[in-house]
Amino acid sequence: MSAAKNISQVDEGLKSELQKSGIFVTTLEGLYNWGRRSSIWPLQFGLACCAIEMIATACARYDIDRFGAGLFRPSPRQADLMIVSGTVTKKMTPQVVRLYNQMPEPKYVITMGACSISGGPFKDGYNVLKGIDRYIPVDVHLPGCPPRPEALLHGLMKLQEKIDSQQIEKMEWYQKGLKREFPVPEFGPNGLNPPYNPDVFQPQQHREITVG
Amino acid sequence: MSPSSYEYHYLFLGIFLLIAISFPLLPIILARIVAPKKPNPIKTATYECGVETKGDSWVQFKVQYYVYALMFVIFDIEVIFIYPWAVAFKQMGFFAFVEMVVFLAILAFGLIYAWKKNVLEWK
Amino acid sequence: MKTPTEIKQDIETKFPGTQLTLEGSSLVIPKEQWSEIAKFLKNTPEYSFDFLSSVTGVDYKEYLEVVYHLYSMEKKEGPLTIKVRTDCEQSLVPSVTPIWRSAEFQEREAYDLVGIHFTGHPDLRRILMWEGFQHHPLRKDYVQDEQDRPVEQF
Amino acid sequence: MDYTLKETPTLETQMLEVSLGPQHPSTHGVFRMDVILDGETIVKLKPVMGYLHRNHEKLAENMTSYLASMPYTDRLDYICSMTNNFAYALAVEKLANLEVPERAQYIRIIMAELTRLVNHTLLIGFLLNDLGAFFTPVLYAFREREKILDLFEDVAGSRMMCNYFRFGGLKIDVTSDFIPRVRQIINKYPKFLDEFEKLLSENEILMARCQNVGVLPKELAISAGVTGPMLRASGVPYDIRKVDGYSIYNRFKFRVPIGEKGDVYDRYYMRLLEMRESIKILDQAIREIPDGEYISKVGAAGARAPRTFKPPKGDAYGRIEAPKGELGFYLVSDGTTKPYRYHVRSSSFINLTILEDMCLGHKIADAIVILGSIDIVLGEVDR
Repeated sequence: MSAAKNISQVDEGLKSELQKSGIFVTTLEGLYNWGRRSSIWPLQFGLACCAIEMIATACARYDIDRFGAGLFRPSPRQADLMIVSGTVTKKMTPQVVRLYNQMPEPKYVITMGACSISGGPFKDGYNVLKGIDRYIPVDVHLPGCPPRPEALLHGLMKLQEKIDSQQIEKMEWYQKGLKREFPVPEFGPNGLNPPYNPDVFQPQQHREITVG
Repeated sequence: MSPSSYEYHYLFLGIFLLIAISFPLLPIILARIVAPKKPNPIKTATYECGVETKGDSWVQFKVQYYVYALMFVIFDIEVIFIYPWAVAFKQMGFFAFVEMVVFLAILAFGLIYAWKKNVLEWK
Repeated sequence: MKTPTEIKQDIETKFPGTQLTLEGSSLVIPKEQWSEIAKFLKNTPEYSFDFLSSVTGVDYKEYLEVVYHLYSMEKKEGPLTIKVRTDCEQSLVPSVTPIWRSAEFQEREAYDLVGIHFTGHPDLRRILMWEGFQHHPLRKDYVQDEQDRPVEQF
Repeated sequence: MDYTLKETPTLETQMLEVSLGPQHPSTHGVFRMDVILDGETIVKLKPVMGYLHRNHEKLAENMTSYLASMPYTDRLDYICSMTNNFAYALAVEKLANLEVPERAQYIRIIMAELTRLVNHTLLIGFLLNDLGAFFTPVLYAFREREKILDLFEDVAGSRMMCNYFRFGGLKIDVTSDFIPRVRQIINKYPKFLDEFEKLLSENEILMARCQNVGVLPKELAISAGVTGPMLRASGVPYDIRKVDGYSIYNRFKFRVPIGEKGDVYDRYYMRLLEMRESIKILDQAIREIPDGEYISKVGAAGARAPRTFKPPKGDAYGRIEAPKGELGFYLVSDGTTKPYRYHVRSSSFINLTILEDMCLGHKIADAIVILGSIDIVLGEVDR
C-alpha cells in the first residue's frame, strides 16, 4: 500500500504564512494520526535473539524513546504494536495469534527478523512456522538476522509513515460489518491445523517454469 | 453573590470539584464514544500470558488478604484525618496538638494489638 | 583415572556373567544390568562418578542407543562414555533418574525426539514438542510434514 | 452450660492455578511455569518448555557440511555467541584431532572471556529487573555491552552472531587496534564493577529479597548436574577451565570463587567475582599474545573448502565452561561431510531441573527471582 502524502485541503502557502505568526493549521486527521504515530506502545514480547536486539534498541545508545515507542507494555490490553521478534515455532503460534486478537483495535504488527517473516535460517525445521503472516496480517516486514537496532528504528519509522497516511473513514476498524477476528490454530498430530488462515495468507502457486 | 460573601468561597470549591471529577470521567466517556469497538470471543477471553486460563479464578483465597486490606483502610482513614489538622496546625494552638496526639495514640494501640496477633506476618 | 579397560575388568569381576564390550573409549553395557552397574559406578568411593553430564539418544537404524557421559566431581576425573543399546520397536531402557537427578529432563528429551522409553522415570512426557505430536523427529526415518520439507534444489 | 471458644478451624482455602506463561516480562523469553498457589506460597511448579524448539539438531544433520552449522551455534545461546562457537570448534577439533596455533588460542581465550563479561553483566541487569528495579540496571549493563559488541563487530563482522571460529583456528586475524581497545575496556571495567557493586551489593532491599531465597544444597546440585556459577555458589569448586584445562587455560593464573549457602545472593555475587577473574585472565592474555598464524594449515583447508572436510568415523564429546555452565557438543561422525548425530548438552536446560525444588514454599515473587538467578536463555534451553 503506497504511503499516500497527507492530503489536506489547506494549501501550503497559507499554512506556512500562519505558522510564521504562530498559528498551526492542520486537519483533524493530521492531528489524530500525529497523536497515534508519536505514542505507539509496543507489546513486551521477545521470542528469541531479535528480542535482545529489541532491548538494545530500547536502551541508551539506540533509544527507541525518541519515537515515543519506548514504553513496552507487558499486557496486550494496553499495547498497540506487536513486534514479533524471533522464531515463531508451531508450539508458540496459538499463543501469538491469541495475543494479537487480545490487543485493542488500532493494532499493528512488525515482524522483526527473518525467522518471523518466513522461518529464516530455521525454515526446514519441523517445529518452525514458516512466517507469522500465515495467521495474522503484518504491517512492516523487517529483514535481518538479527536486524540491527538502527534497522528496527527504520522499521518503526516506516510504520509511522503508514499511520500518517491513514484516513479515518477508510480505516478497517471503523468499518461497520468488518470481522476482525483471526482464528487460533489447534495442535494436530503432524503440525497445526488449519495450516494457514485463508483470508490472510494465499500460498504461492508453484508455476511450472518452462524453458525455451 | 458579591465576591466577599459567604457562598463565593464555596463557588470556588464547587468549580474545583467539577474539574477534578471531569478529569477522570472525560477520557473514559470520550474513549467509549470514539474508540473502535470490534469485540470477538477470543478478544474478550481473559488474558493469561497467551494461554487459555486453567482452573477458575473464583476460589476461596486466604483470609489474610482481607485482613491486610482492612488494616490498610484503617490507617488510610487516619491519615485523612491528619491532613486538615496539619494544614491549620499553626493557628490552632497547643490544645489541638494534644488532641491529635491522643488520637494517634489510640490508633497506635490498635496497631500494637494487630502486631501482637501477628496479623502483619504473611505466612 | 583408570582406563576403560580396567573399569571393564573391575565391573566384570563385580558382576559376573555380564558381557561388556569396549568400543574405542566407550563401554557398551547390556540394558538389563545397567541400573545396578550405574549404582555401582556412583556409590563406590573408588570411582564416585557423581556427575552425569549428558544423555543422548541416537538412532542407528537397526538399534537405538543411549550415550551417557559420566564425570566425577570429587576426583575431577574425565569422561567415562557408556552406551546402552535397545531395539527400535519396544526401545525400553531402565531410567537412571533415581540415581542421577540430571537425567530427568534429558531422558524426557530423548523420549520426545528419538522415542526411547525409559522405565522407572518419574514423569515421562514430551518436553519439547506439544503433547499431541505423534512422531519422534530425530529418527532417521522421520518424514517431515509436506509443507515443511526443504524445497528440493533443482 | 459452659461456652468454650474452640480454636476456630482455619477457613478452607482452595488452590489457585496460574500459568506464568510464554509471554511474561520476567521469564527471559518464551518459558512457561504452571504454578499452583496457596495464597502467595507456591505449592507446585511445573516448567513447560519447547516454545523455542528450533530443531537445531535435526537441521545440523541435514546441513551440507560441519562448518555450515557453525552460524547456527550462534543462535543457541544468543547472548554469548563466541563461547558457543568455541565449544563447537573444540568438539570438532577433538573429533578430527586438529591442532590450533598459539595466536588463535590466545584470541579464543580473549573472546571467550569478553563474552563472559557481557553475559554476567546482562545477567545482573536482568536479575535486578526481576527484583523490581525496572530497566535501570539493564541500561547500565547494555551500556557496557555496546562497547564490547563494537569490538566483536570490528573483528567478526556482526554484533551478536559472530560466527568467528573455524575448526583449527579463526576466520580472520584480529584488527591491529584490537588489543589496545581491549586494554582500554579492561582498564575501565573494574570502575564500572565497583559502581555496580556500590549501588547493589549492600542494598538492603536486594539483601532482604535475595538472601536465604532459593537455597540449593550441595548434594542436590551435584546430583542434578547443575554446572557453572550456580554450582560454585553452592560451594562445589568445579570449574571446567581448571578441571579440563582445555585450550591454554592452564597458563593463566586466576581463582575460582566459591559461595557458601547457594542462595540467590551468592549466585549474584558469584557473577561479580567471576567478572573480576575474567578481567585478570584478559589482562594476562593481552600481555602474552604472540604473533603468528590465526588458523592451522589443515584447518585452513577445511575452512576454505568445507564440503571436503571429512572427519574420521567415531564420536567425540567436547565441553567448555560457558558463562552459564557446561556447554558440551556430542558429535557422531560416519566419515561423510555431515554429522550423523549432533547433540548439544546445554547448561540452562539442565540447570532448570531443580527449579521446582528451589521454589517450593517460597512466595510467587521469589520464584521470579530464583528463575532470574538461574540465568536461562531459551535458545539454549529448547535448542
